[in-house]
Amino acid sequence: MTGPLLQVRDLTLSLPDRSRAPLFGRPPLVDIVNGISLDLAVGQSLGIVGESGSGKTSLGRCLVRLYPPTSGTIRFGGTDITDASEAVMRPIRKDLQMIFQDPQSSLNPRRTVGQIVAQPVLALSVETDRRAALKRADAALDRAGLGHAFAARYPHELSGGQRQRVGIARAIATEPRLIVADEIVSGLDVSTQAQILALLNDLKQDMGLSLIFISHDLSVVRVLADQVMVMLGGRVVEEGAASAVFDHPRHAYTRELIDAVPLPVIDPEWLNAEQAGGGTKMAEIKGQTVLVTGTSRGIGKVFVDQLLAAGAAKVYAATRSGGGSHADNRVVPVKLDITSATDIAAAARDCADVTVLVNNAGINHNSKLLATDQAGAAAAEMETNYLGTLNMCRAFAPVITDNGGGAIVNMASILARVNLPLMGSLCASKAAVYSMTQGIRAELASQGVAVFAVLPGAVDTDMTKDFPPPKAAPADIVAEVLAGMQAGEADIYPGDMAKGVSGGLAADRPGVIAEMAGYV
Amino acid sequence: MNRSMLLRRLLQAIPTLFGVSVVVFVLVRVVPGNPIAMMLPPGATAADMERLRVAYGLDGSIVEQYVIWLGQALTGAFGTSISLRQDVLELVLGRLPATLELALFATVLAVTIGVLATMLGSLYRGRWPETLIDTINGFTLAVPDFIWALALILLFGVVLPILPISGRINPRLGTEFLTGFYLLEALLTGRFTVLGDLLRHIIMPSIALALPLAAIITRVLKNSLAEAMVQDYVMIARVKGFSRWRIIWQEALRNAAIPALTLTGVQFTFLVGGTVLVEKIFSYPGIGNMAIDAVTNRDLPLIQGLILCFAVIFITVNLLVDLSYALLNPRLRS
Amino acid sequence: MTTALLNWRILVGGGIVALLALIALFAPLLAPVDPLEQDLFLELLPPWWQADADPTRALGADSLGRDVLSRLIHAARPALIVAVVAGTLTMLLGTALGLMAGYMGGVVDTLISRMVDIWTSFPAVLLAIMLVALIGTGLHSVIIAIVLIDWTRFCRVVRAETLAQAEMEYIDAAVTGGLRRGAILFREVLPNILPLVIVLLTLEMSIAIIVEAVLSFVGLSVSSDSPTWGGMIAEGRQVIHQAWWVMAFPMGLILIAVLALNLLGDGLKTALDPVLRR
Amino acid sequence: MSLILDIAGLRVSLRRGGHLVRDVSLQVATGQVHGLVGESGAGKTMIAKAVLGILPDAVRVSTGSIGFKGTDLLSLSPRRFRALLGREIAMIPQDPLTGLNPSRRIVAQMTDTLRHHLGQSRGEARGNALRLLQEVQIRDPEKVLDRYPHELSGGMRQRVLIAMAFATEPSLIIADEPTTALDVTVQKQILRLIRQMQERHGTAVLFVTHDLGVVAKICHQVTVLHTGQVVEQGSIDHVMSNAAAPFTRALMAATPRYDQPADALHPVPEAVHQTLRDAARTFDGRNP
Repeated sequence: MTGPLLQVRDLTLSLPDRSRAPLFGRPPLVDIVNGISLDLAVGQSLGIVGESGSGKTSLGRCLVRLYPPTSGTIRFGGTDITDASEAVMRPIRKDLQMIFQDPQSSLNPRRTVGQIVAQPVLALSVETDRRAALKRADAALDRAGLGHAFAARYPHELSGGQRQRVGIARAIATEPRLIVADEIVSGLDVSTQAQILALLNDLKQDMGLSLIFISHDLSVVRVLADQVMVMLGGRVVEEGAASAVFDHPRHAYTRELIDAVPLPVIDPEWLNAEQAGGGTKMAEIKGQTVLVTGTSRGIGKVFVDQLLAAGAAKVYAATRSGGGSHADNRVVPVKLDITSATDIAAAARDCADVTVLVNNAGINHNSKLLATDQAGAAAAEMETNYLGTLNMCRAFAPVITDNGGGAIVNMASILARVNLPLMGSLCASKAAVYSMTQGIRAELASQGVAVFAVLPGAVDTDMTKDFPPPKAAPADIVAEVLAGMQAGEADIYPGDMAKGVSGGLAADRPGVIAEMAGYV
Repeated sequence: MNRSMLLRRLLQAIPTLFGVSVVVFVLVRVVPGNPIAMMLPPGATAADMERLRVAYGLDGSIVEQYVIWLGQALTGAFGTSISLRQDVLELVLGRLPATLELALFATVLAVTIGVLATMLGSLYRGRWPETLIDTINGFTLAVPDFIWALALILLFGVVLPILPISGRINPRLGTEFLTGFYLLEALLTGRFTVLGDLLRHIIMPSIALALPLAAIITRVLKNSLAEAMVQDYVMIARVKGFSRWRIIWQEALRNAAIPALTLTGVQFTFLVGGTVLVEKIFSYPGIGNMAIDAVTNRDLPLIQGLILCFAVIFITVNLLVDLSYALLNPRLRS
Repeated sequence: MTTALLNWRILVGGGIVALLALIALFAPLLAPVDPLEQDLFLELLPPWWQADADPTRALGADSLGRDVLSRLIHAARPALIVAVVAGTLTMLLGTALGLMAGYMGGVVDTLISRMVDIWTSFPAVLLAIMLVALIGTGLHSVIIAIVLIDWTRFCRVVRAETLAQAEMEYIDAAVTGGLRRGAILFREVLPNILPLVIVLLTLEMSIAIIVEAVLSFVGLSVSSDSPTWGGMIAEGRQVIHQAWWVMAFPMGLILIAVLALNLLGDGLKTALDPVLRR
Repeated sequence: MSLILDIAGLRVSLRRGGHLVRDVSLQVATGQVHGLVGESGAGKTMIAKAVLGILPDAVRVSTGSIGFKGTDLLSLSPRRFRALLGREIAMIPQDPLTGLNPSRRIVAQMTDTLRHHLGQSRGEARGNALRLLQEVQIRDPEKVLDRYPHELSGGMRQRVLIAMAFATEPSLIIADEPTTALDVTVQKQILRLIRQMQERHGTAVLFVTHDLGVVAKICHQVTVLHTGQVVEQGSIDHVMSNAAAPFTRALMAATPRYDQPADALHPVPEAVHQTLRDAARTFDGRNP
């Protein structure tokens, strides 16, 4: 036979949510597992990690057909077992076994260990003779490191680790090709856990077993898995070779998970370190409802187009004057002057489905700080750039939280980090935006709202026509922002200039400033 | 768990009521004998009978008959009692207050005894008073109200004759009552001699009914209290430096009361069922006593009226228990 | 310590039950006189320890002058027959329905659960009296009435326990181990429920004894001349002020039988639990 | 830095014979987090319960002393001991789901120590509870106060429990596996919060856990236990970098790490366990 031992395509499991059952009719369905695909070759082992509620256990149970999948396909050894009846499944089960989570409840208290291990051997007709089956059970018990002397005992006479060995013996007794092991070491002490992991590793090698190892504990998964799949909310967020995923995680959530594991190493920074991106993760733009301010021109306009291209469900395109139209009917024009409290309140009310807020609107007046303040330029910059953005965040943070979380993107500028002559008050307002963004990130960290600060260098728009080159194209800047959001970069420095400055900030501050000043 | 769940529970009572009515209908119809015959006075002619058959739709199919019967039952038209020659509904409603009074009195007694025994047992946990309470409780749990009633009569009616062994009130007092709730009325109108006599009559039957229920309350409440006492939040309360009494009262009892209440509700229906026999034994003029007489006299109209009455009480009590469960449990309230 | 305790309960409870069974079995041999023999000269004769007692009538005589002891012994027969037969049949019916409801779920469960709801909406005693009144008196009727009414007790408990067992992972292990549904129900679930059912059976037997007594008390059990404990109580109730013993002895016997069965049940509960057993 | 908790020669025994904790001594000073590490049955929870005076009925302290700010807790009358509990000594439990009473509002559970021990009025105590909830970074604390526990997430409940423990500004907090039941990402937040609160209030913490990783991140001092005996004691640096006891070293080698491949994992050799079990037996032989 060629091809993978187990092939899963678009597997979805939906279960009725009884807590939200209406008075009449059926309760609504919730997707517990959503569009999972995987291939597992002979002898390979796959680790599935995720936190509680990620759907990893349900997925495992679907794979051994304890739960019937709602849609998708499962092929095992070339046979489609998605909708196979128990009669069809029975000969397959000999090759497809499971080790269960709770060694207490997975062993029938009224049967001896020998009977428990011999049960699948008999029922799956590996042996038809009772005596032969019990003999095979003894061998499996020996192999599981328990010794066949335990065959006559009852489960309640065993310790937790011993019970889990019985579970392993039962699973290997039919000499299967694939074992699904669900959280099998979570309740055990470290020294017992290490023994069980070592045992599984040996069995894997000796028997040429394929293994699907489900756990919430990344370190445990690392011990056994060649391949790793990280799950969140029923979906896969990242998958790949174990070494690649653990050493170079690509997805922000994976990084967050890894960073949260306390290694037995002293690291005084660990506790205080921002959580990977401090809650800044934005799985995807697809399906989000986004409000972008300042969309009449420049970066704002580009944001709208790229968000649509990235699959946003709806984009509120806010302009100071309102109106405007767009070819795409997902775009909803909004009148919103961010210096107007009534406008903001109205927007928060009308756009109650927003999950992502992009605070792009801003102004700049080039003026010397100590010279006469032309038409209150300093105050106006502060009012729009800082207070406007802050008030938008205030108004929309509860909206986004109520919608189950999302993101806020505040457009600051690299000027927040480096001051330029002639632009002192603009720099001050951008620095205020940047500091404020750091502040609300901490406040929103636990509420599923990712907060990003964007610090671009000079962008080639009509607002910066006075700036000397090099200026980055708006489309590149926005593309980098969207990529940065999905990669979980809390502070996004789009464009070479910004990166250069941020990279230089740490190293050679005076040099950078000199270089920057050269631009002006 | 939410309001719609409660509403669903309310709606569930409808099919149950429907099922109850079907069972009663079938019971009455399968009786050997003619249902028309029991509606007519003795000496009616065959023609009278045929007229009634048509009038009551008894010549139609069984489903038609059921629909007609249900319509009558819903309007309270259960016909005339054969043995007592009075309207069934009037008879039942006339006797119902006596039974309700007895059942409620017994329930209050049972809850009081049960809670007291529980508190006492929990206070002296692991010492001899707890063992004593457990032993007595084990005994009480096994003995049915029927035996208690007879034992009480033997004890306080014969060996130590201090209480009347039958009836609800001494007829020689000659008091008139406006309602059927004698006890309540006597209390409200301040007729204390009458009240005393009523209490002397009600005490034995209500104790007989209360003891098995009290035993069950004690066991469930004590178990759930013991369960609550090992929860983390109780440990925290101990670590907060509170006294044992305060912990039992403030932390544990309320959570322990929830399972106890559910069970008390179910058992209360048993208590109501128990009135049938206890009323008979004490010749107490309630619907239970009446029901046994109706059965012995094969008074079918009266039987169906009484049985439906009991069923309605049972279903109502179960609903009330579910509602009060929701009141006690914040998970259901929000 | 636990072992000693459980032995004590099973020994005492079981011993008394066995003794009662023997008495019932050998009633004609044990009874000193014919239980139906009336002797008006002995009317309301007091038991042996009182003055003017008759040594041949150890427990006195009733209002018709029949020997109380002999009647008690003979009355053990209907009581124990009802206990064993009605108890067992109730157990079989209720357990089967409870297993079906709990394990099959869906429509079957809804149907059976609703039936239990309807059944428990009637006062059991009244229903029993009515049933017997409708189908006629006699031991058969008593047994039928008990089975038809009390199956819900087993059904409810077995259903709940089946549901609890179905949650256990060993059921999933049996599925992945290739066991068929029927095999899982009978080979995995049932053995775990059985101890509970056996304990309930002892309880049901004591209830059956009480129901039989209640029915004969109301005059609806076996024909009125053959002795029953309930019938004797009813007769005693009539002469309670003159001869309390006529009622007290059958009451005491019922009490002893009921307590013994409960004690046996308690003992079995611990003895049959593999975790508590050790 | 003054000594808050001074446990000396503590021996906890079953009433029917046999020891669970075998002559353990340890000290916790102001502002220090002292980790008590071991596997199940090592006696760590028994030590915590002995300090809190909530040992199970079948278990008692047979010898030794538990010094708290200079007084031996074991010598106090129950009444005086209760006056200390909840005011000077508090605890954070393992399971946030059962640590809060399901039928009482958060405000009632948070204010009862303030009112009972500090005699605060209802309004005053509510104000303090509100401030505490803000301190543990609960959003919308005003609303949360009037909620029931089941309306909060697991992480929020653990925050409430932490706020509750710090309410009366105790000198000592016993944390019994406070993050074991939580997801890793929540665990990190909670650990950080405990550390922040503990530093801000200068509280001494006895931190019971089975997880060496958690110990490495939050503790200043560590005591490693096995069969009720101290196998290693010292500063976190010492224990993590050059542990002397074979058991500590074996435990480190047996802890899986995502940053190391599978072959770096070595189960604890049975001989290591056996040596310590033998030592326990010898101890029992000398002290029946």
